[in-house]
Amino acid sequence: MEQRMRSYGALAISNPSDLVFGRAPSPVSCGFDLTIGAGQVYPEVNFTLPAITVSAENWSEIVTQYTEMVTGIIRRAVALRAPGIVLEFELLPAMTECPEWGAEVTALLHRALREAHEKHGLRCALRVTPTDIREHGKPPLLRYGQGCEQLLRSFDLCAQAGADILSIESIGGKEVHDQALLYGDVPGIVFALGILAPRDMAWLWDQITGICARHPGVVPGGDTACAFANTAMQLAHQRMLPEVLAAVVRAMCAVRSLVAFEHGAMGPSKDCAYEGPILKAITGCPISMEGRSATCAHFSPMGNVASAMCDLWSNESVQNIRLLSGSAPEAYTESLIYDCRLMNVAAQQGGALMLRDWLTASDQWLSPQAALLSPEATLEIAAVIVERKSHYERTLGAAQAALSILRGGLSGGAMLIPAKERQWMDRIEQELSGLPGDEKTLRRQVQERYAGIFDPASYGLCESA
Amino acid sequence: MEQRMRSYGALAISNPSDLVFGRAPSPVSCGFDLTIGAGQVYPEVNFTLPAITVSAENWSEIVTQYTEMVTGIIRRAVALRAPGIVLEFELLPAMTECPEWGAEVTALLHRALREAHEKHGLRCALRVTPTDIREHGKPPLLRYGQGCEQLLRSFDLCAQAGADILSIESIGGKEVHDQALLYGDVPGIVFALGILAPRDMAWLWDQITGICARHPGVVPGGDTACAFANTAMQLAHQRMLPEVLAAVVRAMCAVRSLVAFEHGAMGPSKDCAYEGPILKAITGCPISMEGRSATCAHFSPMGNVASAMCDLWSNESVQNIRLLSGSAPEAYTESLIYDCRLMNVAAQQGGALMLRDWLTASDQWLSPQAALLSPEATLEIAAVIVERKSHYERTLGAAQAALSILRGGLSGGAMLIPAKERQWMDRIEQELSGLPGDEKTLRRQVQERYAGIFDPASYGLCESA
Amino acid sequence: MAELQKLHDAIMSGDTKTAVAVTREALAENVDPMELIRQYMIPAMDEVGRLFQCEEYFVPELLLAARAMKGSLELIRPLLAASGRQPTGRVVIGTVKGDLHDIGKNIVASMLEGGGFDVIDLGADVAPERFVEAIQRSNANLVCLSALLTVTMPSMRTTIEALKQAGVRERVKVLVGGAPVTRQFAQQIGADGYSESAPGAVTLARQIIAAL
Amino acid sequence: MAELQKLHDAIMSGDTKTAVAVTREALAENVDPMELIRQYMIPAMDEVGRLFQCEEYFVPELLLAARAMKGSLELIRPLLAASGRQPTGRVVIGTVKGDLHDIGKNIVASMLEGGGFDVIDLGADVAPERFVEAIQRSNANLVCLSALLTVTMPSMRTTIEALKQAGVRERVKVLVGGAPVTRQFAQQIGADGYSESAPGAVTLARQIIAAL
Ligand code: B12
Ligand code: B12
Ligand code: SF4
Ligand code: SF4
Ligand SMILES: [Zn+2]
Ligand SMILES: [Zn+2]
Ligand SMILES: [Zn+2]
Repeated sequence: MEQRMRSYGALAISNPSDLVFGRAPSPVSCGFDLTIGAGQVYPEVNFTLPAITVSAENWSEIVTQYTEMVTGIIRRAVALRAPGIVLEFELLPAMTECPEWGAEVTALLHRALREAHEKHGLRCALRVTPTDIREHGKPPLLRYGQGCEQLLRSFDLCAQAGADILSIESIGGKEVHDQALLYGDVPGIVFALGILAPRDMAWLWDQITGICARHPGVVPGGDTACAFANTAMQLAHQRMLPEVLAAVVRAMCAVRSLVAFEHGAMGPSKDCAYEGPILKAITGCPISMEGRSATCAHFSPMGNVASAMCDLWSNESVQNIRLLSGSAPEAYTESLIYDCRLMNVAAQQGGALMLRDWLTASDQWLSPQAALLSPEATLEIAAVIVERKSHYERTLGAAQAALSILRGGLSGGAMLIPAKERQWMDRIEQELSGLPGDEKTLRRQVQERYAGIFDPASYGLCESA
Repeated sequence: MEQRMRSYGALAISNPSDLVFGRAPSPVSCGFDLTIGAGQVYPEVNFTLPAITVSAENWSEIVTQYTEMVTGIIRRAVALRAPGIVLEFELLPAMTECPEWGAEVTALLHRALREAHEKHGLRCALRVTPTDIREHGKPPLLRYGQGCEQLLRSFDLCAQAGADILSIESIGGKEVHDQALLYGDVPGIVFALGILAPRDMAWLWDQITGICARHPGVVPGGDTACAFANTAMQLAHQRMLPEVLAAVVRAMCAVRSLVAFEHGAMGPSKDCAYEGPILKAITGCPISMEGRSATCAHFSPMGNVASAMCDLWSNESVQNIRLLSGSAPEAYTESLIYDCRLMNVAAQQGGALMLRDWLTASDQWLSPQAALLSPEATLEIAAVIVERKSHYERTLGAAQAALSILRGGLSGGAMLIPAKERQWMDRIEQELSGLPGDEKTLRRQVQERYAGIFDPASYGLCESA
Repeated sequence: MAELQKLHDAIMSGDTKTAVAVTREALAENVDPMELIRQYMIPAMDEVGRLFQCEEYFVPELLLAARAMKGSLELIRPLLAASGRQPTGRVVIGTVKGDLHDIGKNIVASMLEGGGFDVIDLGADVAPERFVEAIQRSNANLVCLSALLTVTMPSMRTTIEALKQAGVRERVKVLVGGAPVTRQFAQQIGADGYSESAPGAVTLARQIIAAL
Repeated sequence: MAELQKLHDAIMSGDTKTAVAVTREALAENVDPMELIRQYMIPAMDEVGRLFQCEEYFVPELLLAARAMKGSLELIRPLLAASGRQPTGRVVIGTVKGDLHDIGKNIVASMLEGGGFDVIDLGADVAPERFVEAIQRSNANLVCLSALLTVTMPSMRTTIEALKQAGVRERVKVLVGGAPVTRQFAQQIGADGYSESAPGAVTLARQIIAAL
């Protein structure tokens, strides 16, 4: 598997005017006649169950629910003449623990898409995302144990059952990150994101690309820093953490999400990875993003700018409940399609960059998290990452680049943030500059504080520590 | 009251490049420091109860529900720094039948807005829309009887309780139109829309502007052809009626919705009046529209183009249910705010017309209903209306203009519609051209067919018939 | 002799006049009314339903056909009643209390009529008692409830409870529908069936009657 | 003499070391432990809670303060227990079965601890039996259930039923929370309270304990 290892020492996209929605240097073809990143933005619809237990007794009801959802989504795509669509099936934990269940739903969705393609010519593909259930233990065991086995088996069975793209929201390093984040412990955060997470990602993505290699046509999509940066984003959203901390965490996370690509991922990256544009700039692979039409799943301070560079445009997740119009999955499919229509028409009429810039300007300085999502900020962070070698150095560099972008916004007067947030910026900056230059020293400094919380063997850290 | 009567013999906006979102020749100032149509598009959020009976026993729960909804909506507007917002409270039937209930909720919402304005400087206003409950009887009695009395009292009490804008979705002529529509009876449709409806509108809007005159600061907003054109739109959406018929009905409806302005309405017109752009071109008053972010309420073949000329941008209606992110009213508030951000940034950077044209192009030829919503089509229909004198002639003219626009789209090859729909175009065209030049003759021709279904006295038709 | 194929065609094209004329002629010639229904009228309406589902027909075509069918049936029914034969089923339909939306309900009613059901339409804003009364008076075996407002959905439950209290719940099957109604809601309130469309309502009604 | 105001300030600034040191000194000087709690510690945490709600403090400040409070309390508790005096309330908390989301639950737990409650945190993915056991063993009077997945919300109902079956439902009040949970859902499953935020959870817990 080692031959798949890629290393990114330069940007795939270095000119800001090439970093735009709908176009990626390395498009991905998959599913039924769909090519992602070759000029059009397509909707990616993700949908989930309402309040119902996933169990054997309920299984027929669950199958009915998924059938209803996919029927509604396809009906809308056909009615609105969508030029293409991706469906994402995010397994629920019980469906990964029992991989047959996940595979059964995958097969059902695959059949529905095939039929839509045959009957209506709808170009489409199915992304399948098993749950990273390795976190069950305390500390979580990542490379062995039951959770790990079930997870890998789930990938395998879903690939066989008709998945076109495999993804995951992996959690290596999260056990440490959760606690570090809540206590605002910057060295702990860097340890989790710059040392632990990349080690797990490397191992895990070798497994996933290996599975894809055994199932021709199945694309290893990408990962997301959901467990890290989206947790921080949610906490900032609830005013539990400073927005500036969430923003800096996001930038750092790009390094660990990039590891998927180093180990064979080809995109589209996961929708909830707001670090996606950085990945696109570095790898040239297409990305999925979510924002103003993911209000079903979470609120966001960057609803518009999130779409500025996307290749798929997602709703993140919506429950199968009834709205006045029809089912919520169908409703959010419609919203995504209209967003894509606008982007595609603008692109077709030569206005992609203009629309991208409006989307950016409309959010950019209203929140620190949005400020990091502009094409310029993206390239700045991406450039720092490719300049550096180790994951640890890259993580530090990304954090510093993020802070300097925020400083720029503040000093130019474009961005207004409360005094409390500014204090945190100072604090983060100070702590970062106090970190050692080499990773071993940091490990020694924090290891004790997090002893027992993580399993060194799960990160290949036993021998070398 | 007669002195309020205005007649529109020319267009307020005749240059297509003046017909754009955010700007209207006659802006409306109302509520807490809000001016509509003076350069910015604001969200208009409409929200309603989930499955719960409106009754005295449930009243405290209902008050809690409205409190929750307005709290969530304002929280989102403040968090996203919306430059302004309009709330629409559409009374449910039982709240109009018992006008005190409607007034109580109105007062509650008014207080919440006042607080938001005081505490956060949020510019805002409250639109209140009592239910047109005059339709209870068979045939419905429009100018007298209990329903009518309750309705007028509801307007009065809501104005007193803090409404800033009064609107209604009036139903005069609907009893005939419903049946005519379902049987595809074109003369019956013209009778309902061109003769009955304008007569009721004239009477009703004299009442409403009279009530506003007694409550200084309360603006008579506008009406909507919901009961006519939206019914047709829904039926076309379900493939029960041809889209071309729904499109032609929409154009005709502009004439009857214009009557509100002839009798004192000042805008913003109602969100669900997709005939709004025509009203804006003729009167110069600001309009509210709904589309791609009203997927909570209905699906639509014109989600983008609907926003091209709006001054308020609405979600039509959303139930208070829980999504993964939070409450659905809060979620849709966010979507609207992002839509408005984009439009306002584009306008600010001089790109309003370019964005308007992309929004238009992205839908225009994908459906007959969308085709009538382009700025050019709007002006074409509006021009025919102001050229003619009687409501009857105007209604016929609007229908013919609509058909000629559709023909243009077809012959240029821009629009593809199925053979079945084309047959219906021919049929509608034929029937229209067979209609008599004067309204009396038509009345004689169809009156028997609809005898007993409508009450002539309710239309002032007894003496003259 | 009456050209019976014409009856089929007249119904399909919504030509009430011809449909009634052919029926009258056939009955005068003592054609078995059941044969008229089974071989010409029902197949015509089924074909209409099929065209509607394939989106070849719109509602106007459908309603005109249903009207033609109804015209013929009005001549036939007294004969069937006299011979003790039942129509397919007898349906009481209405929009529930507090709700005035009736277009969907009207379409369902017309399609049921077109499908050979005997339909008693109570209109809109129908109180539970009125449903009970209608069932008692008519010996209906099917009740169809429609609601378009979320705030009137609870009236469906109240209506079903009223049927229980009046002791007629066992005599009828209850179907519910309307835009905000869901399969899950139908189950929760103890309805016997739900459909999201008018053709679906007819199919369901047929299945239920067949299983009686 | 111990400078007690320092205890208040140390808690507010999350300085566990100082907080513990001052407490130890005070206890050595025989200051009434209840006075320490009532006059310095609880007011400090209340102030922290207030700053948090005014968005002056973020979670890190809050958790550090709670940790300092906990450090002091650990010295005091044995004395209180010995004198027979009870802490404000004893809470069993956990994320329900099938659900691994624990951040929200952790914050609620920390804030309850900061609010002077004795908190037994069972972690995430907690089966109903484990809640029952913990209540039986600890004599808790409050149970807090958290769920973040729609598909694990039904586990809240199951857990409450398990409490009933085990005969401990009457001994405790049950609070529920987590992003997908609503006030209505809490009512439906027979919980005693719901709050959408951690500070709200503390307020609610206090009200409930006060009313016991
Ligand atoms: C047309 C319409 C009106 C017309 C009604 C015309 C009429 N005679 O029915 C008018 C303008 C009068 C009106 C008034 C109001 N309306 Co209205 N209306 C609509 C609209 C746009 C379309 C409804 C319709 O006719 N659809 C077409 C038919 C064919 O579809 P259908 O009814 O769903 O029926 C189909 C199926 O459901 C099924 N079916 C129906 N019944 C049954 C029964 C059985 C047994 C079965 C098996 C199947 C079945 O088969 C049918 C055919 O396929 C809807 C929007 C929507 N999304 O539905 C709003 C809507 C229902 N109205 C709404 C509102 C709020 C109102 C008012 C309160 C507005 C106001 N403030 O004045 C009033 C209330 C009137 C009242 N007292 O009930 C809201 C309801 C919100 C809520 N809280 O529930 C809606 C959802 C609009 C929205 N998105 O906000 N309305
Ligand atoms: C962070 C996160 C994760 C992290 C979890 C980290 C952790 N240790 O908890 C990771 C990445 C591991 C994760 C995994 C998954 N997640 Co997740 N996750 C989230 C996310 C983004 C934030 C949750 C969070 O921590 N919020 C911050 C805390 C502070 O808020 P909170 O939990 O709501 O708590 C507050 C209040 O609710 C209240 N409260 C909480 N508990 C209690 C209890 C009581 C008694 C009271 C009174 C109050 C109260 O107080 C708290 C503080 O104010 C949410 C999105 C969202 N909208 O919530 C999704 C979300 C919950 N996850 C989701 C999903 C689908 C998953 C996965 C299945 C994804 C997958 N396919 O792999 C897995 C399942 C894991 C499992 N077995 O449970 C979906 C759930 C969809 C559904 N069907 O229900 C969500 C909603 C995201 C989405 N929009 O799609 N997730
Ligand atoms: S960001 Fe959203 S999609 Fe991604 S793991 Fe978190 S909850 Fe799931
Ligand atoms: S269009 Fe919508 S808002 Fe208007 S009356 Fe109809 S249902 Fe109500
Ligand atoms: Zn996701
Ligand atoms: Zn509306
Ligand atoms: Zn409205």
